[in-house]
Amino acid sequence: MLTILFDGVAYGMLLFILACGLTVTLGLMNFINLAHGAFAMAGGYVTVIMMNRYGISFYWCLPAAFLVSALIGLVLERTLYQWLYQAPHLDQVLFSIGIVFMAIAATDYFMGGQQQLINLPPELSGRMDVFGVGVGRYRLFTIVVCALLAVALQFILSKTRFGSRLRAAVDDRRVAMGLGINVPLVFALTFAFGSGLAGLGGAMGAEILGLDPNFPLKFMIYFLIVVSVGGTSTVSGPFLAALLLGIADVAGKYYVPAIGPFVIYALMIVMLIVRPNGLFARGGR
Amino acid sequence: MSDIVLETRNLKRYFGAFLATNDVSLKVERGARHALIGPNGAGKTTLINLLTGVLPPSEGQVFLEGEDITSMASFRRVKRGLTRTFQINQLFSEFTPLETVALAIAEREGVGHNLWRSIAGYGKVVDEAATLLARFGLASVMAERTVILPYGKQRLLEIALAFASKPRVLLLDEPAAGVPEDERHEVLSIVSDLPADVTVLLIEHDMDLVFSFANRISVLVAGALFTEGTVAEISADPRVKAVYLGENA
Amino acid sequence: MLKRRTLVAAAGAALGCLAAFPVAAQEVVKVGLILPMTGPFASTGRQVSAGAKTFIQTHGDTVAGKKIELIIRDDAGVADQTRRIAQELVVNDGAKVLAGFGLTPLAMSVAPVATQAKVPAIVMAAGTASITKASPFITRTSGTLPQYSLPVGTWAAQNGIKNVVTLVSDYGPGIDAEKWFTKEFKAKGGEVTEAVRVPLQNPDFAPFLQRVRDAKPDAVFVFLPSGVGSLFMKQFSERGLADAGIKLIATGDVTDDDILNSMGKPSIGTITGHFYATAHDSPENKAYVEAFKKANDNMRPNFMSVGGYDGMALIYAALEKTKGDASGPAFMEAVKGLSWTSPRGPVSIDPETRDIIQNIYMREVKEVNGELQNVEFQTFEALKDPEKAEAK
Amino acid sequence: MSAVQQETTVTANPTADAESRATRLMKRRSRVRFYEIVIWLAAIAAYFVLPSKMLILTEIAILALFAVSLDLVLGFAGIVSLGHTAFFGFGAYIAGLLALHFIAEPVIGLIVAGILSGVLGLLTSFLILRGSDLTRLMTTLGIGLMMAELANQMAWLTGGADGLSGFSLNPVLGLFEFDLFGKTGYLYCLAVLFIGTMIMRRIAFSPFGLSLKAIKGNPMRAAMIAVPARKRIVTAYTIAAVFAGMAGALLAQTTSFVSPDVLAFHRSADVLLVLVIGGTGYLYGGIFGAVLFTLVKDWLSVVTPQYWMFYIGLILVVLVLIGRDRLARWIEYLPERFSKSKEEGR
Repeated sequence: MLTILFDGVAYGMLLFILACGLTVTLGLMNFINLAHGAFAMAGGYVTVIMMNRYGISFYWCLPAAFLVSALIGLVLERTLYQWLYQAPHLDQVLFSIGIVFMAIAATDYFMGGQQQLINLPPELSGRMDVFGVGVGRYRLFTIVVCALLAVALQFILSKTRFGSRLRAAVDDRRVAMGLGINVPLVFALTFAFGSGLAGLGGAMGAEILGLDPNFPLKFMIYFLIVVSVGGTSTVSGPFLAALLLGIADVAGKYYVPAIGPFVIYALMIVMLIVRPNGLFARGGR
Repeated sequence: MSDIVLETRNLKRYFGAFLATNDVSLKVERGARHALIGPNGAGKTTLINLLTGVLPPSEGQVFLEGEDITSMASFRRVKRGLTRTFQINQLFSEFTPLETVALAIAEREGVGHNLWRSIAGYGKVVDEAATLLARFGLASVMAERTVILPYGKQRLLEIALAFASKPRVLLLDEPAAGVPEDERHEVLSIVSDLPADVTVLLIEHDMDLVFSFANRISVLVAGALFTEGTVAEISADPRVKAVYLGENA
Repeated sequence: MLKRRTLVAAAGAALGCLAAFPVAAQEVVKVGLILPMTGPFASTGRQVSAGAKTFIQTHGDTVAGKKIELIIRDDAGVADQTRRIAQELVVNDGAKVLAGFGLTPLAMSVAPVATQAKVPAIVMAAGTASITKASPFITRTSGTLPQYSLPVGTWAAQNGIKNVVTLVSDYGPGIDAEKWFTKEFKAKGGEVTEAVRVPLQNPDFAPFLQRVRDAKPDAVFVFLPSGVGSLFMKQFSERGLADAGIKLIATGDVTDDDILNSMGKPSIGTITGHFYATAHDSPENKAYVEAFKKANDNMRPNFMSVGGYDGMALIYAALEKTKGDASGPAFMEAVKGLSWTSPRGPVSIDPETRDIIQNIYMREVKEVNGELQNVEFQTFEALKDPEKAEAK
Repeated sequence: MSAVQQETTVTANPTADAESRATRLMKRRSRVRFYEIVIWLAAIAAYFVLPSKMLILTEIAILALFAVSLDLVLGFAGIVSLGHTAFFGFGAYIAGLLALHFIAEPVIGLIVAGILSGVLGLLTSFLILRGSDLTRLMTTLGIGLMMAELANQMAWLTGGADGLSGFSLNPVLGLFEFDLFGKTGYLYCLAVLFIGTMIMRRIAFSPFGLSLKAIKGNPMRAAMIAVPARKRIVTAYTIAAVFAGMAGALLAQTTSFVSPDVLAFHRSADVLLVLVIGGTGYLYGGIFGAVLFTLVKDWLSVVTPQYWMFYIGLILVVLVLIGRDRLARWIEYLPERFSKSKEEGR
């Protein structure tokens, strides 16, 4: 049963990388960005194009996916998103649904509608036994990379100057400006960083979750669950929520396949009733 | 012996580590013209928010005519006659004054939940609203959108709204704040000719307004009750002046 | 309160322009082809419409003195769109025959229209058996799940496979495949130790494959819609089920010719049962594949395209039989008992059930001069749809 | 003399004159607007002028009823919902199952579907009382997805992914047979839309409707004039669920088929887009929005069958960037100035 737990952890880690970008945009910038999946998809397609068309090795694709998605994020943030920071949540939702629709149609137009497949480098595919437990090499790779990212993200947010300036900027925009923090720049970089993370998540997820133009809509619910259950004020919240969700989803499907999907939705609704602002939200009764 | 209509016992409220309301036990008698004064940031508005259920207290209790209303929802407190005005106008920008007051009266009369007859069909409610608005000099603007009314008129509407709920206990949070000079004593005259049995707790900075209106004064400093007494006692008390000038707060 | 005045004007004008569409009807038989050209099933729409067009290119667009006009409309895989387009094609455009229907709910939603308007509806893709029962005016040129799941059961029992775990997508066609494979396999002495069902919207096969691996069967029988099949294939090999000695047998949807090449090495050796493979060697198929590739920049025709191709063949054959009379009842009467040689092999329409009778081939994925192909190695002659045969 | 005295002397006997004027003002607020008459006449004219377009008109009428029901919750009470299609789909399945197993009389099916959807709305309403807009978005989205999953799992009842079919409807009220051209279907849906909108219109101008707008406008002030916010939101959400269920039932009855797609997420997104186009808070936004949305979508799907979704997304982005309220405010000044001059004129 350890393999199930292992798969659950790998899946949870992947969900975290995909969703943590949303935590950054949603929690720290108070912007409901349902289009987060579109940036993840962008990262995935960058990897597919680089690997299949130009034969670049998978390892180079990951940073490339991060940079390209971050760039797209930056461009969109500067042109469109920045006018909507003060907009009501409904407008933000509609705006991001619009972006998702456009992303899906554009990807369908350029890349075609079918499922994209990438062939992993040999050392990442196949399985091996670690202390007698069948472990997928790729899933192990996912866990390692995601863990590193989680630690890095936590470190950046809490220890570095950029992290503190970011949290200040979100806590109170006006006060932060008063302290001389260039808030628009901080927001732009944060949004780009969040989208980059999503792109990286998309690149790594292509292997396990599959990649087609409908990716953003199909996985939107998973991102939102992680963020709503994990809360948006910390990084550790979504990390634990993603793990919880990953294991619950995999175990649910293994042990009780018939009601598998219900497990996640029920978990989310119960969580939202009990703790409207997230399971691990800091303070605030 | 006039009975106590509004009472708090060891009311406390924390904002994180900051103690905004510090163990306040206040007693307000029926029909009183009780003023609550204190320097800026003394916690006056927080206290009002606790009394009217806008904020839940961290500790302590609130009693209205002997009934414990500590955790009662605001709208139920209004039904029991405890209502307030806001320091910063809280109005419906898209409504007209007529609609706003008519709705307040409809709720008071218990027809607010009726979803069939149009509100225009309640002649009695609409007429009462019009009369009340006329009394506040708002008849000419009663069909305008509240958001485009001048601040002074909005302030009058704020008070008219409190009147519309026919309160037995009215909490006035700096009613004259921001009202232009010529309309200031207009607000005073309306407040002063409130019926005798209505208890009024007035929060105000304007000392001559307080001294000409109140018959009992409580002084709040740093969230705690500093002192209480009649107008004469408080106006003569050196410590109150000092507190205001900030010598030995 | 958004632009109330302009909204009224815009709505009025828009309603007005609707009236402008002309309605033309003369000596032409219009065939309405309704397919999911967009959305998750766009590949089905593309293949079926290409197959139908290839037939018209190779057989001309007139038959029994009538000119065939093909109207292709997109329903994006949404049932009430399919229904509305079908009704509009019949009512406004005077379509005499409806065809296409990429999914079962799309076909089911048109059944009432076919019955009420007495317009034949030819199912070219959807696979659930019960569709032809929904209306006397429905016939089918693709195939039914039970029809090509049953022979896989027979083959498995005959080739020393003792116990099997079934793994299917949790929706109509999946349940059909599971039921008929299990029934046949048990009838032939085999044993199905477990029936795993995978949610339709399923991002990850890990838990299910793990369940299969733990059950340690001789083989796993799989049914998944074509797009998802490729993802399953990769994870099947990555999880090491192949080298744990578990054979992969499935219906042809999983090794769909449209994406077989992109599946790569993991798919080699997979045994599937289906009614058509691009590599099927018959003169008709060679001509068909060549014409199809020329017209569709070398795209490989799959079983969906042959459904479209044969759908047109059925229309032409029926019109010849009725000397051009395309009225519903006459057309359906002509369709019953029709038989012709399709690129897939000899086919005929069962007079009672109006469903297709065809050969089902067992095939194995092999590498044939640089390309992955489903190479046929065994044929089950002229199989009827078992579900309706049993229900009779 | 202060302004107050001066004011009272001018209107010598304030009670008599002010009252009649006040009641007149209140009545003026809920009078029938010009655009209302136009849209209903256009809808009836369409029956005669556009015989070949019955089906798309029926689709517009159904989408309009669905949008107006959401407007009651979104435009009036300010509750954001991404799962309103849960009631639409539920109503569709109830109507389908009723016709299949019990009675195929459309009107009874419609009413029962409405009531049961209302019950579902009541049961789930306590979920939307807590938390912020985001939590409401997430909870309603969750409910919608749960219902979709339920429909797929209970294949024995709902036909699962293949949909529910095999039922046909008796003539409406025993008189009007559902014809192939969709004529009866359109009139039936139009009648239900008209009745539904009139009912919701009355509710909108009732004290209850006003209190909903108060809750949306300023929740704290609403509480301070004794508006029981939670109770009112629950009632509004239930009423909206009734009409959304009826819209779903109409779709099931006019197409005599219920596909799992009735619970799909895109319907909830589409209806939000309809309200963005038509504007919220005056009910007719749902109708105008439905007309324009359906026609634009239909026109686009003919022009670019592959990629109409791109343009829908573009419209959505542009509309939000322009700012729905800026557009609305521009419109309001126009009639305001127009009506003010009329009033002074009297």
